[in-house]
Amino acid sequence: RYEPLLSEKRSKTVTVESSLPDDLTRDELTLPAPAEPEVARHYTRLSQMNFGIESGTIPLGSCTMKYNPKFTEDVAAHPGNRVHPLRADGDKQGILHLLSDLQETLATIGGMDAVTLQPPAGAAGEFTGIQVAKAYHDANGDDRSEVIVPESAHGTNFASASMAGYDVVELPSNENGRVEVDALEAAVSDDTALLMLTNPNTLGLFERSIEEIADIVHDAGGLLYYDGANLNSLLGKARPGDMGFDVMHFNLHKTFATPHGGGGPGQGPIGVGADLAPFLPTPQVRETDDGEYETYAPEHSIGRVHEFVGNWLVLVKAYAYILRHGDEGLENVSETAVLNANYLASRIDYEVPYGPFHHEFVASADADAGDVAKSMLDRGVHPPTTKWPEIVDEALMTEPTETESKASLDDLAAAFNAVAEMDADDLTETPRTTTARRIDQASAARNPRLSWHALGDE
Amino acid sequence: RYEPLLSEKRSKTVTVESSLPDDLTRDELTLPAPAEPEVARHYTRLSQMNFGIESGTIPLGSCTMKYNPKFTEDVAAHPGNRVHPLRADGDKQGILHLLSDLQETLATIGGMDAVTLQPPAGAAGEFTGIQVAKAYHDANGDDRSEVIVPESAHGTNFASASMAGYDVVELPSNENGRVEVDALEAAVSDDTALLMLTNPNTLGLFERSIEEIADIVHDAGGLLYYDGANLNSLLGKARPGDMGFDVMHFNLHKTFATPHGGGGPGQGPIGVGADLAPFLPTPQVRETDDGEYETYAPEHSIGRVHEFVGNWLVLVKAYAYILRHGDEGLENVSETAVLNANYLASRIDYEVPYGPFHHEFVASADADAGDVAKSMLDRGVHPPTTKWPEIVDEALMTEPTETESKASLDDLAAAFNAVAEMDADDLTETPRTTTARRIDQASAARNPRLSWHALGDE
Amino acid sequence: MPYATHSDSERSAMLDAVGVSDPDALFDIPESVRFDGDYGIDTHSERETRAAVEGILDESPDMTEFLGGGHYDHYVPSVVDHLSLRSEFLTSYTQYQPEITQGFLQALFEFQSLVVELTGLGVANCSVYDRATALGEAALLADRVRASSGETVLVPDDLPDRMRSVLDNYTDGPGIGVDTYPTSEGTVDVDALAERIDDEVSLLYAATPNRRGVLESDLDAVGDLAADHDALFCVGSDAVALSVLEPPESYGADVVVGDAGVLGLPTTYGMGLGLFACREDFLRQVPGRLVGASEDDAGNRAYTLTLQTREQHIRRERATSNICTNQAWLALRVAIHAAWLGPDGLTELAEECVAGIREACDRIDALDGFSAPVHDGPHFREALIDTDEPAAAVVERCREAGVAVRAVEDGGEERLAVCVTDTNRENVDALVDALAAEREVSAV
Amino acid sequence: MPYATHSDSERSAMLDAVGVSDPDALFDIPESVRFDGDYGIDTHSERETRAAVEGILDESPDMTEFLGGGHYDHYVPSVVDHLSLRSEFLTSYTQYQPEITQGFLQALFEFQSLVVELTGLGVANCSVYDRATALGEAALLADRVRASSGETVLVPDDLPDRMRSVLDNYTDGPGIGVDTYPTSEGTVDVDALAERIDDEVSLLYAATPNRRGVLESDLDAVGDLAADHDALFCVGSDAVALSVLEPPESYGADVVVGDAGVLGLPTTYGMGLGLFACREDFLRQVPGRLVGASEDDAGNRAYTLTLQTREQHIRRERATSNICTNQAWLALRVAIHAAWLGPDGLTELAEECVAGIREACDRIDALDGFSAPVHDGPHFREALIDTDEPAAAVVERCREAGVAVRAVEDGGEERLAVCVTDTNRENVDALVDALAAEREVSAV
Repeated sequence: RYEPLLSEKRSKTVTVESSLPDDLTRDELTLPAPAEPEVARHYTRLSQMNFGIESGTIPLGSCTMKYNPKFTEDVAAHPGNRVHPLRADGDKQGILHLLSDLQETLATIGGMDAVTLQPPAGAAGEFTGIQVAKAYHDANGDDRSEVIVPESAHGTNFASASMAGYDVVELPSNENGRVEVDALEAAVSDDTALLMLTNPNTLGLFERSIEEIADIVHDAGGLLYYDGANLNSLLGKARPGDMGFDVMHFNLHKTFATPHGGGGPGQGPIGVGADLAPFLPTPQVRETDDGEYETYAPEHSIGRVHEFVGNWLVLVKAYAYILRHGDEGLENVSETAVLNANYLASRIDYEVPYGPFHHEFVASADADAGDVAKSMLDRGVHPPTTKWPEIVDEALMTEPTETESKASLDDLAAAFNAVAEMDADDLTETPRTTTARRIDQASAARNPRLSWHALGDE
Repeated sequence: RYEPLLSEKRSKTVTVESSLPDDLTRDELTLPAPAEPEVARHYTRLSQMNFGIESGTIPLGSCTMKYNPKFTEDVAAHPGNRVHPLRADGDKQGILHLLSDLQETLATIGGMDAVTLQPPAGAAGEFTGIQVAKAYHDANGDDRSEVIVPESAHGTNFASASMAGYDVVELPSNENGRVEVDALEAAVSDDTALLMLTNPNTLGLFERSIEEIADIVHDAGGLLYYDGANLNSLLGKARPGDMGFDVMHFNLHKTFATPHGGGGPGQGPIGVGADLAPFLPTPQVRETDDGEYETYAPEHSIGRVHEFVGNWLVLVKAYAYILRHGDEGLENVSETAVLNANYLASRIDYEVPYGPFHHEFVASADADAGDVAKSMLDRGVHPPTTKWPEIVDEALMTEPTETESKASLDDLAAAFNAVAEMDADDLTETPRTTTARRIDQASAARNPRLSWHALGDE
Repeated sequence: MPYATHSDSERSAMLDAVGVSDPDALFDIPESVRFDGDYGIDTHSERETRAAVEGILDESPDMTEFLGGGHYDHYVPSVVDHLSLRSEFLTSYTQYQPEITQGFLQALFEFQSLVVELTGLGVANCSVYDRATALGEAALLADRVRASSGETVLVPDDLPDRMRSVLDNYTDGPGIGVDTYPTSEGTVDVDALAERIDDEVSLLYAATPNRRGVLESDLDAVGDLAADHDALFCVGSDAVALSVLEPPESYGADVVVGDAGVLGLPTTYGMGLGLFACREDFLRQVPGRLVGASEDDAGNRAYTLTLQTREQHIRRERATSNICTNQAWLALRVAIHAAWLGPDGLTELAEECVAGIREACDRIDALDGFSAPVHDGPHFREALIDTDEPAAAVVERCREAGVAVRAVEDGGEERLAVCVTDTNRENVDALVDALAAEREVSAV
Repeated sequence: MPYATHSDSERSAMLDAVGVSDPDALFDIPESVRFDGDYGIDTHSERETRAAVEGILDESPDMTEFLGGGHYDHYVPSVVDHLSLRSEFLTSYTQYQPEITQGFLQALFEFQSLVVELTGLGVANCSVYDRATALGEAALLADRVRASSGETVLVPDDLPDRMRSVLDNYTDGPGIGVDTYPTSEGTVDVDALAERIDDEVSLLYAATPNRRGVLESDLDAVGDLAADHDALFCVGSDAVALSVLEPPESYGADVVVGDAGVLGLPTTYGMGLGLFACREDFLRQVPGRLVGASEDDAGNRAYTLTLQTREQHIRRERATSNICTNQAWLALRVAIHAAWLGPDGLTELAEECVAGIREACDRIDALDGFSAPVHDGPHFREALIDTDEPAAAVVERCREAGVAVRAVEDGGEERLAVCVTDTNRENVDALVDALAAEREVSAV
């Protein structure tokens, strides 16, 4: 059932009558003017045209779409969160206490010496980490111009490095889907500021040569950056700091299950080793000797990457998630995530060319992966990430997460396998059962209509 | 999409190991054992197979399915509600303050002298009101055995009177759909304990002879009971107490918009005149001279009709609703409810035999009203109450309420009219687009299967 | 007004369509009964309203509560709130159109199934108001099916006053008598009951746990006495206790009533959810709503309200009850809570109700001047405590320490009543301190 | 574990299927980098976790806040919470599969439309992190489209430090210079700006309301200066102020950045929602996500993320931004809040932001030793106040009265900064009393 835009239901133009000087104010404003019952029905209807993790499995690779514990929403709604960020330290001890605890907890989980919670998203964390690394090199009088990124890395790695002013050097994978160590040897130089890696990588494969890789980069005077997108496979098992990484980001909305919200807010704290800690954004939080909490500016801070704290409620929810699980629960998260991925892969008919994989795997569709995805929609499941990483033909990058039951994994495998049986021609006719049929992306881009103003009277 | 029972997804039998003596405890217990993500998906899915007021218009006559303001849920979730009912009065002043205010407010709205908030539903309110009236008669040494109820009255009126031990005398309607005054004259006697009326009645018609009716009953020593189901048409316009009613109930879940919850909880406070006040249930709440609140037992109280306060949160939500609206808002509620009903009636093709009606009307389908309802389901709307009151052939008893917009009334009228155009044969084939097709009621009753145990391995 | 907003032009168009210039003209009310006063209530914004109501509620102090007496608090997980607040559930009507209300019907079916599993009886309705009205309905049921043999309901002499009062109102209409039988040492006195019961009894009631928190140990014998006299045997209990107790059907219960709202209910000043189950023999005499499984035209399983000919909207004065609006949303919440707990969680919760009160009694019993529990036998959530001082004085002094306990009359004595569950077990220290502090004060 | 529960038999079956006896065997991690320590975090029940986190948060006192400085509080109606918390919205992913995410896409389209209406510009993205990062993105946009003409961003000397710091990080990579131009009497000094600006400037920024809460009165002239030097003109504002202010497009704005989160955001220690709009000319240079209308195979209108070739997951190091996860759920909340307000409610809210601070200033100005506001001209939400005493001392003594205000440096002076909105306007009494009380104290 089609839902009109609110502007198509009831718009109203009001003449703006303000106590402000006329020359500052607009004449009129035209906006939808629904009564509350209509607002409720409109957005209820829109929600019914949307698929969340409580609608079914969302096995998007590297996205870690796990169940978001409901109680964290209640913790986030607690009145103690209603504190203005510009209160004096002494007037917000509860906030600073939580920030301090979460800094320390994430540092422990990452094997890092210090953590900033400020970056408001994973990509913002990457940018922050690179800026911190750059400030470190600069402080050493070390002018380096390149960041090395494996071809299978997330697109944000390339974009964040570029945004920070670095040239990006792309590193090929070897035949096992991992970093080609020889190629890395060849790529590193006095210009190497950073190597960015995710581990396990986007194929779900652990870079077993990580210590050798770290030595190569460190020997060249470079630093190692850990992309935390795949951290869900390491809890209780391994820590980036122990592998030689100097900087890392955490995706709280992945590993620590804060809701993705249809594309944010997330939060991308970064952890660093002791050498880089003085360069972290300001403010940091610490506990004083008398048990109070205070903010302070790290000695060589790069300043800010967000006007305030980023997305506070994401921090609160992640903190609650960690406390709920504890050591035992967190290790179980990763064990089950890896078991689930391996079990699912064992049940599907598509080939999975690389292994042994951890919490995610990349299958190869024998048809257009985009068509496969659309056909899966008709089975009531969300498809995996498609056509990426490109190292696998018609890639189906699949991460079921630990919160799927065996039954839902079996259902998901059945959906994969039913689609695998379909003719290629039939695939292009899908989806048939969704709110919208297949959408014309090309014309959307060719003739951009980006607001109700652009729709006119159609 | 069919949703299995939880018991069909994952059941578990546990051996009960208790520190209690063996002879007191069961050996085992078999229940569903889903993990939280599965619980969330199951009930989310079930909700998607259900139709609430935010899904669309629900014009059920006499049910007053209006929009339930969201903020009242937040008020109900406020920690100040978390008070055990057996605290001493001095330790629950907030609760008693609200109860006292709500008692007084409802008394004012009803034109009554005293109100008890205890009855947990409208029917419970009827029963309570009848018990109070009976106690009043008894105290006067007046042994009366009959309650008079118009044929168009709600079924609960008959059942409540019968439950209280009265014989029910049914009163025919006149050709205008109202109480036949001559018949009433004939029906009243020394045995008449009560006349129960709703006004406007279930046809939406105001009993213009209400004062004469009241005189007849009062002259015979009887009392008048007002069924509050249709109070949504009188706010700011008229009060049952002013019409001569001695007892009344309020349906907070109708007039004051607390959510119906799929069939409860509701709340059915009753109001009475001064003569009946000493007979109200215990406890009542009052403000003392020093501004404190205290509970007390009315002198001749009938005792209790619920172990505690009924459904406290319904009281809180109703109180918030009343405070939000105030006098002006409440009068507007009734004006708009009546305007909406009249407007809708003017737009539909079915005949509406009686008038002038207020907040609801009863149209006459020219086909089986039950089939008409099923066909309306295919138009995405909830149908009206069907086949009742029986005074109208194939009745479609319709109450749109004040919270429907003109656009939604137009859509609803279009649904009525589209169905009015259909062949009778086609009607019987509906609904086609609902979660379930038409359901076999007869076999459900013939072969009752009332728990998962009864389904066996089907 | 806030939720009833037509624009001026819409309002005009609607008034034109119905042929009046003012909605007031649509009110066919004689002038003589028109209300020309006002209620005296100001209109408030949403924000003002919240502040006003919450301000009133905040007039009650925070207290650590050890109260029970028929209203019990267990932790309700967050999923229960979030799922039950979905508007498709919360704002829906009774399921008279089952084709578009399958979700709620299935949830109620799952609730009924839970009650069937807990009681062992074949039929459970999908809720009555509370345990007291459930007992009232049981008395009326017995009156319908056993009226030939007798018209007296027999209840233990420790039936809580509040339940008794409700029962008196329910039995008043049909003229059913209510009489009591003795308890001794905290439980049913079976010998005295055997003396008291006769063929005039239509319903014999016993509760486990009983008002003193004691789990009855000889309900087999009670059930036999009921059967011997052709009376229905009605057992009172609750949804948590029943998860570990012998199912009442196994010792002869014909009806089980009680408190289903020990699970799932919001923590508040009071809501109720009555549990009502009975033998299949009485199916067509059951009060209230029943959901049954059926099939739709496409042959798929579907659920529907069933056996509605028992109900007031069809049968009117011959209905099995006047109940219409029941407690459906709360039954939904119980179903969700029970699913979240699973059988492991539910039985663990029950065990906590046993262990918590036992530990608290042990600690209190060790204090000078207190004896806990008063009665032998296993307790569930609650116990009575003897004190050297007047119980009311102890209550008052606990209250000053922010601790709420009750004094009750029991066997001619004033005693303390204490309730311990998962939500206050961690605060037993505060209770013990408050009790011990009193001794110190009184010793001075 | 709480959310990852396989039964024992399921786990065995899964392990069998993958051919290991323990999930640990699936971890292909060299022993040398295995973690054999522990984090030292205990596992907690849901109830314990809530109590623990809420207990920590409760360590902050309740205060009456008159703080602003880039973080503003307006009442968010309950519908925003209830609707946005629906799991289909809250727990969904970015809309890479538009056929099953039409609902969120449409909501984001409605958000973009709101921003287009408020700014007058043709293109709005569906959110960046906050107003500071929005300004950073604007600087990078200018660098892409005006790199030929210049590489300096020119900002007023009252740009808040926190925004400046973020801007410095954003401009660091491409080597864009950031320089300031003077303000005087609380607003842009147009003459001084005319002196300062040159053809090296790629972006000229001005905000209204500005840091001092003053609405700029001569942005036409500022826009003209930008145009004269082929610089992009970037205006900073917010979604409430723009509802009554002249749309920036009308006085030459090429880009509008700012704070959309003045609507719809939960009241917390801080979230952000950056507003970003620009002329259609720069469509293919816009950072972040864009939702466009299209059609599906059945010919029905449908929405989709569009122009994705600008983005990092396609264009990698040549993307217009590295942004991926943005603030979508908050944009949804803004759309709901704005719909609830409607144009009447939104403009009334804006007017309250004008009237509230004006009234507060009038009352404070009437106190001995205070002068408010420091600057002429219409204010919006905020104003600076001069005080005879050291501002820090006033702040400290307000704090003791439970009132939070800030001291800021402005023009070489320490001044008080006060913010008044719909949510604290009723508490201005407390502020005035706290200020006046100080005078009494200091007079003693």
